[in-house]
Amino acid sequence: MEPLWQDDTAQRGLHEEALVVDIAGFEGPLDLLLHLARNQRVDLSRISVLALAEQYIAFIENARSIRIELAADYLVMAAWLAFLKSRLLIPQPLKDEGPSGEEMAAALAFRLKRLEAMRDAATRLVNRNRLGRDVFVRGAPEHIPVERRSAFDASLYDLLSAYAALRQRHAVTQVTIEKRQVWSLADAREILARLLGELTDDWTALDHFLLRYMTDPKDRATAIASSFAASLEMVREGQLEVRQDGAFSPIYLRKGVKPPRGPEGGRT
Amino acid sequence: MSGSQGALPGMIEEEDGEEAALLDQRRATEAERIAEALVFASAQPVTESYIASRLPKGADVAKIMQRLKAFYAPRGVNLLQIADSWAFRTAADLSFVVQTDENEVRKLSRAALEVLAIIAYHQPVTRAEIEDIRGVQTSKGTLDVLMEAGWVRFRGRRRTPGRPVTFGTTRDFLDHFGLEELRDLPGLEELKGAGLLSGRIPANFQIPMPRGDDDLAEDEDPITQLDLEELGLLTPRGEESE
Amino acid sequence: MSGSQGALPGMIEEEDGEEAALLDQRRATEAERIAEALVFASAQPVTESYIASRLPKGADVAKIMQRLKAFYAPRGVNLLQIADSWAFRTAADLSFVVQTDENEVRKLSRAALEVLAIIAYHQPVTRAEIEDIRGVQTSKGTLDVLMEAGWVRFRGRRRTPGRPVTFGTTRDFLDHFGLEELRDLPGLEELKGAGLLSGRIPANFQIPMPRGDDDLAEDEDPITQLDLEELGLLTPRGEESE
Repeated sequence: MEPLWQDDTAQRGLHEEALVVDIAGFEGPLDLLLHLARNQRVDLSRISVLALAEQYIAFIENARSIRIELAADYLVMAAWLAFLKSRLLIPQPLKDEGPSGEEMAAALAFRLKRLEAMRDAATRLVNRNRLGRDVFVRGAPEHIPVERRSAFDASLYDLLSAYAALRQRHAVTQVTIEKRQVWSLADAREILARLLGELTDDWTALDHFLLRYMTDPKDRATAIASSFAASLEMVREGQLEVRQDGAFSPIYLRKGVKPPRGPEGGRT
Repeated sequence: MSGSQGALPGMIEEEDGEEAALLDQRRATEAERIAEALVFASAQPVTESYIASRLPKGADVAKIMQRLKAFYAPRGVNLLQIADSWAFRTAADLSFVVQTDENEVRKLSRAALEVLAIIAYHQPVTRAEIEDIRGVQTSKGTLDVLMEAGWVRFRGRRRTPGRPVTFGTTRDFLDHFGLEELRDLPGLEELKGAGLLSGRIPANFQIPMPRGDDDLAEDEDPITQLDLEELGLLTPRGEESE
Repeated sequence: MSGSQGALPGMIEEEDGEEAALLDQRRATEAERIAEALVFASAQPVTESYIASRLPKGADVAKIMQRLKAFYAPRGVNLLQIADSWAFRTAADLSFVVQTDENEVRKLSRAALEVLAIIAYHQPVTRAEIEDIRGVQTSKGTLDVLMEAGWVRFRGRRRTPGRPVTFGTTRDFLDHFGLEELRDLPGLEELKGAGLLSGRIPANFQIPMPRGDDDLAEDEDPITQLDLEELGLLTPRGEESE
């Protein structure tokens, strides 16, 4: 068996005294979740999603507490899981308010199961008898059958890589170093757009989870401002709808009615 | 040999049945020899249509190839079908003798391997779908490596808004992993049956909530902080089932 | 290995005759399979001593090879002895099937690939525009090669001073590269996503969406017979430079 992944994170219990937080070995939040799920030592279809959410959030909070920089993906997932957790624990305040905690949990478990299935498939694939390792071609071929009408050989990949390399070479590379901001409008927009994928047609109060996990308390003001501005822009484009029942009450989001606009943009 | 328009109608009439059968036999053997030579001479798989184009008119290529396949099955060199093509390959059980130090197989990163599997099982698949399954952006170079290896290709575009490009695997992919066709992908049927190859959650896919709190009845209390700690600490019962 | 034929004399004594014969038979078949695979996979003829080194101790290589030789003699592929080595070769009487493809497939040069890609993405495009994008002069031979391959055609003439000829791709181009239509060519995001374009590109960098149709652009005139003749004169064939 060719090991796909050196599972060196196995002993890294979350309740140990000296907690080592290292997400370097993980391929994104789903991977981390899958790893945590495996530690539950049950079949994925019998997993405790709630416990899993707890573990993940604890993991992320630990990472944040020792000031490890986490990719936005991990934080978005933490926000979503915190939301899921609240859905699972607290009776829902509004009747018409979107997917139940159970539905959300099932969706997550499905994604985990699917990822695990693909990982298993990859293992089985890579351990098959492979050409050049277990099975061999004719060492001294006597001819190459010409099957194409064309007398020239080139693949689409050849063509595209030649083009891309050429254009790249000639592109005027002017590097602008952006001022590092904690929450630029673009950041906020990207994160919102990603969360949008998790949203349904129903109102969802996601914003305060987002803020809780995406920012330090001191950055909260800028985060609120940026994400609110970004959400307004997305509302204008029809990708998002927002609702607020009163001042300082939670902001609800849901998918807009219009599909995302094409890349033409209008401006030149 | 359909109808009376055989290559040499005059001759056939002159001969009795036995001789005709002998001639047929000789023709079949000759066709087999040609097909054998064509495929044997090439390191790459040879398409059945190309073989057909080199055989006498009316030869039943499919049948010839099946006969050859059976003939070589017990031998040290096997005739394999790969998609619409045929190739001779050493028998897999002899890998230990044939192996030399030069035989190096491309080592793929874990990410690349995962992406390859997703493309193989879900094709045609868009990049967004791959990322949805993995829950992470595909890093630069991952798809590049797979395309350069000749295992993955641009297939076309999805007929949905935005017309995203779709990816699929190649014949070289089948050849490399010893697959006759995509249907031979290990576990494909089970995965399909379990609904794990579709984007949507299958209807029968249900996750029992821990401690039945999915049906929080009116006479039940919500879970307390204590319960939570317990949940976090305790691994749910049940044995390893993988 | 010459002389004593009994592979393992000690064992044979212990077993009764029939079983021993069966075992012998199986051993012989296995040795044959190994020898076959070794010779097949090797780029050079394989020496008998090398084959012997890979066979179970005591196997009679000379006899095995002779048996294999006899086995392949009537087939489309023969096992030949060359000095003290062995190799597979197409049966001499079938060399015509293998050798008819003397027009070898040529690999397209880098320059030709670039020009072809530019024509595909930027069509209708003039030669001056191609050179502008590539930053170098395009040699006559490059376009000739692409025309010869049947992938590039004259589309029309640009309605600008000098009325330069515009180039476009052909149906054969789409067929060869497995594209349904020109719009299937990946765009900027997709090239980036596949790792073909790196992240370091200026904001105003664009990949054109190729015109999918045969219709002439607003500033294009159709090519006339006269134009073609003129062009034929203008393009001296030969002097393939790439």
